[in-house]
Amino acid sequence: MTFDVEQAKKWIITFNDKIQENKEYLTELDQAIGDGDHGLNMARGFQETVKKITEGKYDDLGSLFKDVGMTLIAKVGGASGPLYGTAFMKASLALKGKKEVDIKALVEALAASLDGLKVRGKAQVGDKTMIDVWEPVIEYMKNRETIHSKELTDLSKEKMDGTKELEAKKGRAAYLGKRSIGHIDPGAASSYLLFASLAELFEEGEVAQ
Amino acid sequence: MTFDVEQAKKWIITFNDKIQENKEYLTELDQAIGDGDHGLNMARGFQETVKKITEGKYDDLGSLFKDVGMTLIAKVGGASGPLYGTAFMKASLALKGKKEVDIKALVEALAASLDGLKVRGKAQVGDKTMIDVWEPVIEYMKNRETIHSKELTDLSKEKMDGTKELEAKKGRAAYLGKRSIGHIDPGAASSYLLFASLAELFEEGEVAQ
Amino acid sequence: MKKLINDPNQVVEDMLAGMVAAHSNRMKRLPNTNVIVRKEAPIQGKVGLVSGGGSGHEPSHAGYVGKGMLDGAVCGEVFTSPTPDQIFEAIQAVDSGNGVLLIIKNYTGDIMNFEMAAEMAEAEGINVAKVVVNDDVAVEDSTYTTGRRGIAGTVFVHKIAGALAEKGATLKEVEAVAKKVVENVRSMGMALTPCTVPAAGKPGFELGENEIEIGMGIHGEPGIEKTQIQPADEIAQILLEKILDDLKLEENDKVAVMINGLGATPLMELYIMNKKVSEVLKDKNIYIHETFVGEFMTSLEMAGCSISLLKLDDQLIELLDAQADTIAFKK
Amino acid sequence: MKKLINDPNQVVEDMLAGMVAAHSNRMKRLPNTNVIVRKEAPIQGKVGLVSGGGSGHEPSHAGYVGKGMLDGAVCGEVFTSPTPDQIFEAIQAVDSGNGVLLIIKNYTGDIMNFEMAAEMAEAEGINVAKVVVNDDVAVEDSTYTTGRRGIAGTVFVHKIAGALAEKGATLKEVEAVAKKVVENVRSMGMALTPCTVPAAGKPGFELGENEIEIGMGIHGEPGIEKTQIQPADEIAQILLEKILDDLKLEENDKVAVMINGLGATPLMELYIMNKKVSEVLKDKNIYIHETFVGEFMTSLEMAGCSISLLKLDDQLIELLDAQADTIAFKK
Ligand SMILES: Nc1ncnc2c1ncn2[C@@H]1O[C@H](COP(=O)(O)OP(=O)(O)O)[C@@H](O)[C@H]1O
Ligand SMILES: Nc1ncnc2c1ncn2[C@@H]1O[C@H](COP(=O)(O)OP(=O)(O)O)[C@@H](O)[C@H]1O
Ligand SMILES: [Mg+2]
Ligand SMILES: [Mg+2]
Ligand SMILES: [Mg+2]
Ligand SMILES: [Mg+2]
Repeated sequence: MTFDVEQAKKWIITFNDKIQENKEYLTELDQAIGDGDHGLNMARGFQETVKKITEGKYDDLGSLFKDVGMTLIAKVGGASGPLYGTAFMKASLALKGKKEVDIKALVEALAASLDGLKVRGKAQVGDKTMIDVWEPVIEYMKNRETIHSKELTDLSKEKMDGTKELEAKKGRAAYLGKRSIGHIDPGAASSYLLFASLAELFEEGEVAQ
Repeated sequence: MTFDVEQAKKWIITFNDKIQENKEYLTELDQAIGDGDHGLNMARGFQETVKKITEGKYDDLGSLFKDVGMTLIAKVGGASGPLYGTAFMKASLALKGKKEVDIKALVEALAASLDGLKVRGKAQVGDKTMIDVWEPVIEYMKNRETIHSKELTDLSKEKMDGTKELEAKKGRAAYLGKRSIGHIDPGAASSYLLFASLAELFEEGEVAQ
Repeated sequence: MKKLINDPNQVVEDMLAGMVAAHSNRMKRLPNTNVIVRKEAPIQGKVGLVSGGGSGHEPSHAGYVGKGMLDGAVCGEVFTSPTPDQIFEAIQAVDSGNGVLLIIKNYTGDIMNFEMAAEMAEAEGINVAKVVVNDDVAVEDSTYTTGRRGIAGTVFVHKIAGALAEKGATLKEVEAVAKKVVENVRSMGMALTPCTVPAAGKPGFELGENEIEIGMGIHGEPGIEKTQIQPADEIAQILLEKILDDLKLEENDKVAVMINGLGATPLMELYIMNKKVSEVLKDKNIYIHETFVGEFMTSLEMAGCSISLLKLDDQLIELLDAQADTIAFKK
Repeated sequence: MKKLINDPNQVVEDMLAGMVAAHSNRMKRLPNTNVIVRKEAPIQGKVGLVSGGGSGHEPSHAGYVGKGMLDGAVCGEVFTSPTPDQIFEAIQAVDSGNGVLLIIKNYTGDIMNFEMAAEMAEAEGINVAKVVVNDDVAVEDSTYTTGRRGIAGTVFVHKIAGALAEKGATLKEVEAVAKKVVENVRSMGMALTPCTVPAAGKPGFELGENEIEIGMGIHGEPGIEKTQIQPADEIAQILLEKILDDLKLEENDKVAVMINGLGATPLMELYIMNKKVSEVLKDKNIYIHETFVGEFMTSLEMAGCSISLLKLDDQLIELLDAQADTIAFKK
């Protein structure tokens, strides 16, 4: 399987659908340990993003992801705007000029996204942020010969759920200290939806690198 | 029966007891068509008044009622402060130098109070104020050979209840126009308590003028 | 009732203590009273201005004590007119021999208590004039009843009469301009939630989940009607129409606008109200000289707002623009 | 949710329209942005000051745009940091070639968005400096975590850095004095009730009938603990002790005090809080140079307050006392 502009659009559109569906849920998660806007931020940003990319014509993945990243940076705000925005900008650089790529190249681009996230947010695994989903998921994809759609979804979900036990060290939830324990991190939850949307692309169940 | 300083004190003390008991009720009446402070105002003012007059020594009714009036004017505020204050100041003038008086003289003093009330507040019978209790009650007392304790109480209560049907023309309730109909006037309710307390003095049931 | 207070019966006392502690460079409290006066009162050669009323409307009125506005403010119990002796103390403290103007909001209690104080002052040979503010168009104006209430428009009276007094005008002149403001100012308010007088311990009235009260008084006196919540634009229009009906403005008239928060309304919402107000006035070719948005005359923690319009002429403009230096109003 | 709004998703838009309509003599809105700048921006020869953050904290920050304080304020969605492109617009609009200081409250989102904007500005050759305000002592200060939040103390940074910039100081000097304020200001807040982000439609958290939250953040972030409501004096003491522990004041030190209302708290209650605050400081022989009581940094219609103390030296006193002419802060 290869990954092309149409599939990339589908990924973003599927993700946006899931975000809109889970807008209230994400906001509730953020009300518990943050300021209650994560669902609103993501819904606003990805709505705009989908509008932008369905109107646009793209010859390569780089320019598509650039529009995604720029729209997120300009429309979301908060912590998630720069973070998701940076992730897509980094992927865009890695995929510049590419009409379609194999999964290996896509994973490399997402690894660049992760690096961008970590530089921007200065968070590590264990800090109870979206990194707790991103890093193990990228690791999984990097090291597999084949990617199981279900494995990818399950792993992201497991890692999202895993943030529940953690004490937040970064982001707004960090102000709660130990009181952040027992709640799922909202950014981890939206990141789970991002990878679950990607997994849906891999319809056949397994994808060879 | 004659009316002396001790009886006058007893009247005020009984009235204060009733006011404290009915503080919430009076406040509720005022919440419905006013600003919800009539019980608080009366309770504050008469508490102070009782404190003042139980500490003081009085040779005549005039100086007792002067202290009552002055304390009310200085401690109550709102509409009821100047009104009740004026009432007792007027009675004090009428009873100046009097150690004890007969009921006829007391009623004359209270008639002077009523006149004072009407000058101060410019209200008439039918305006849905305390005047709707005061005027008929003073009329009743003036014209009777004997005052029945129960008749006095019943009449004041009836007149108080009668304010329910009226549309307010004076005081804060007047802002409601027709919406004031259906509620008892708080000042009429406190005035009922005033005359009911007076009636309790007339223990024997009937008082010859 | 959840409030930042110590004792429901001590709120005025504690508030005044905290206020004087905060602003002792500007104001002082007359000993054993609830009267706040300018630190340098009485000011020689100047007519004194005294206002007051029940507490719970802060920054009214002590917040307007200072250069170019009031000389003294008398603070009653919460929502209860102050007593004559207190008002009399204020009059004595601010009179420099040039007389004192009393600015009274049109409530039976206020009128009676201020009148009694004026009688006391006159007996002492102090020249006193009175102006009664009745800007609330929610209430029918009728000579048979109490007439209209005084609400947020009162602040314009403080400002303009205060500015003229500061210039050394006579009591008659200051009284005249105060009356001119009263004739030219109209207001109307609405409430989203009730408020709780601390000593009463429970809300003064009730509003349903989606209910608002149009024409609400500043002490929780009921208004014209309860309705369902509506968009801010429509609420602004309802209030404004009543005001405009009464004020009879013509094209090219100049006004000052006040969007006043009642206590719990975020500034954000007041600005949203002003958006519509400014649009409507622009549409009617009425020129807005200045807009004041904030909390000027509150009702404890009531949510809601009032709109006031003051029709201006050259004299009023000059005095509105003049310097003022008080805690709650600076120019 | 009962609010004076039109559309929950348009509140920032409507607010800014109403604000600019009210204050067009002082401020302008950059076309197609949520950026408010001084009417005469950029001011020649002056370092520009830009602050911003989520909306819902009014009068922060647009209320402080004006002479002696900010040159520009960037207004994000409610409780959401503004985006880099908007901040970049503000920077460009206020830079007169002397550089721009960004005043940022310490939240991950704010930091990242302002940093990205600074990178964009530097790429355009604009000199940018940043100061991060982290005055909230409710949160442990730790290098392993995000550190402390920025709350009401930020207003002192605007005031003092703004005063120095107005005098023509360099970017380095303005940055240095802003950092000095940050080092010397501490705050802590508490909430009686939650607030509702319009687009969320329901309160951000819950508090029981008699419950309060100590150490509350200004976006409804939970604080240190929930407790039963207590007398104002005790609440004041709890907040003050945490602040004093951290600020390490000594006898005869001079401070400025801010008693800040979070939105729905009557001024009366803020003054009641100040009574205790002023008593405690007097007892410790700490000299209060000035006290500010009012709404400076709010959280929509949250009830509650914060206390801020700024330790002063001669330079800070001079700059705090300097002229300021903004909607929400005048000197
Ligand atoms: N420093 C960081 N590094 C990585 N992710 C972070 C960081 N800070 C916050 N996040 C993520 O952002 C999410 C919150 O996003 P959002 O609510 O939209 O922004 P805000 O916190 O500004 O309101 C958190 O749940 C967390 O996953
Ligand atoms: N003009 C008036 N004449 C006679 N009684 C009046 C007048 N105005 C008000 N009252 C009486 O005062 C009562 C209200 O008193 P109170 O609530 O203590 O004062 P306020 O209305 O100032 O809050 C009314 O119920 C009415 O009986
Ligand atoms: Mg959030
Ligand atoms: Mg009353
Ligand atoms: Mg009253
Ligand atoms: Mg946020």
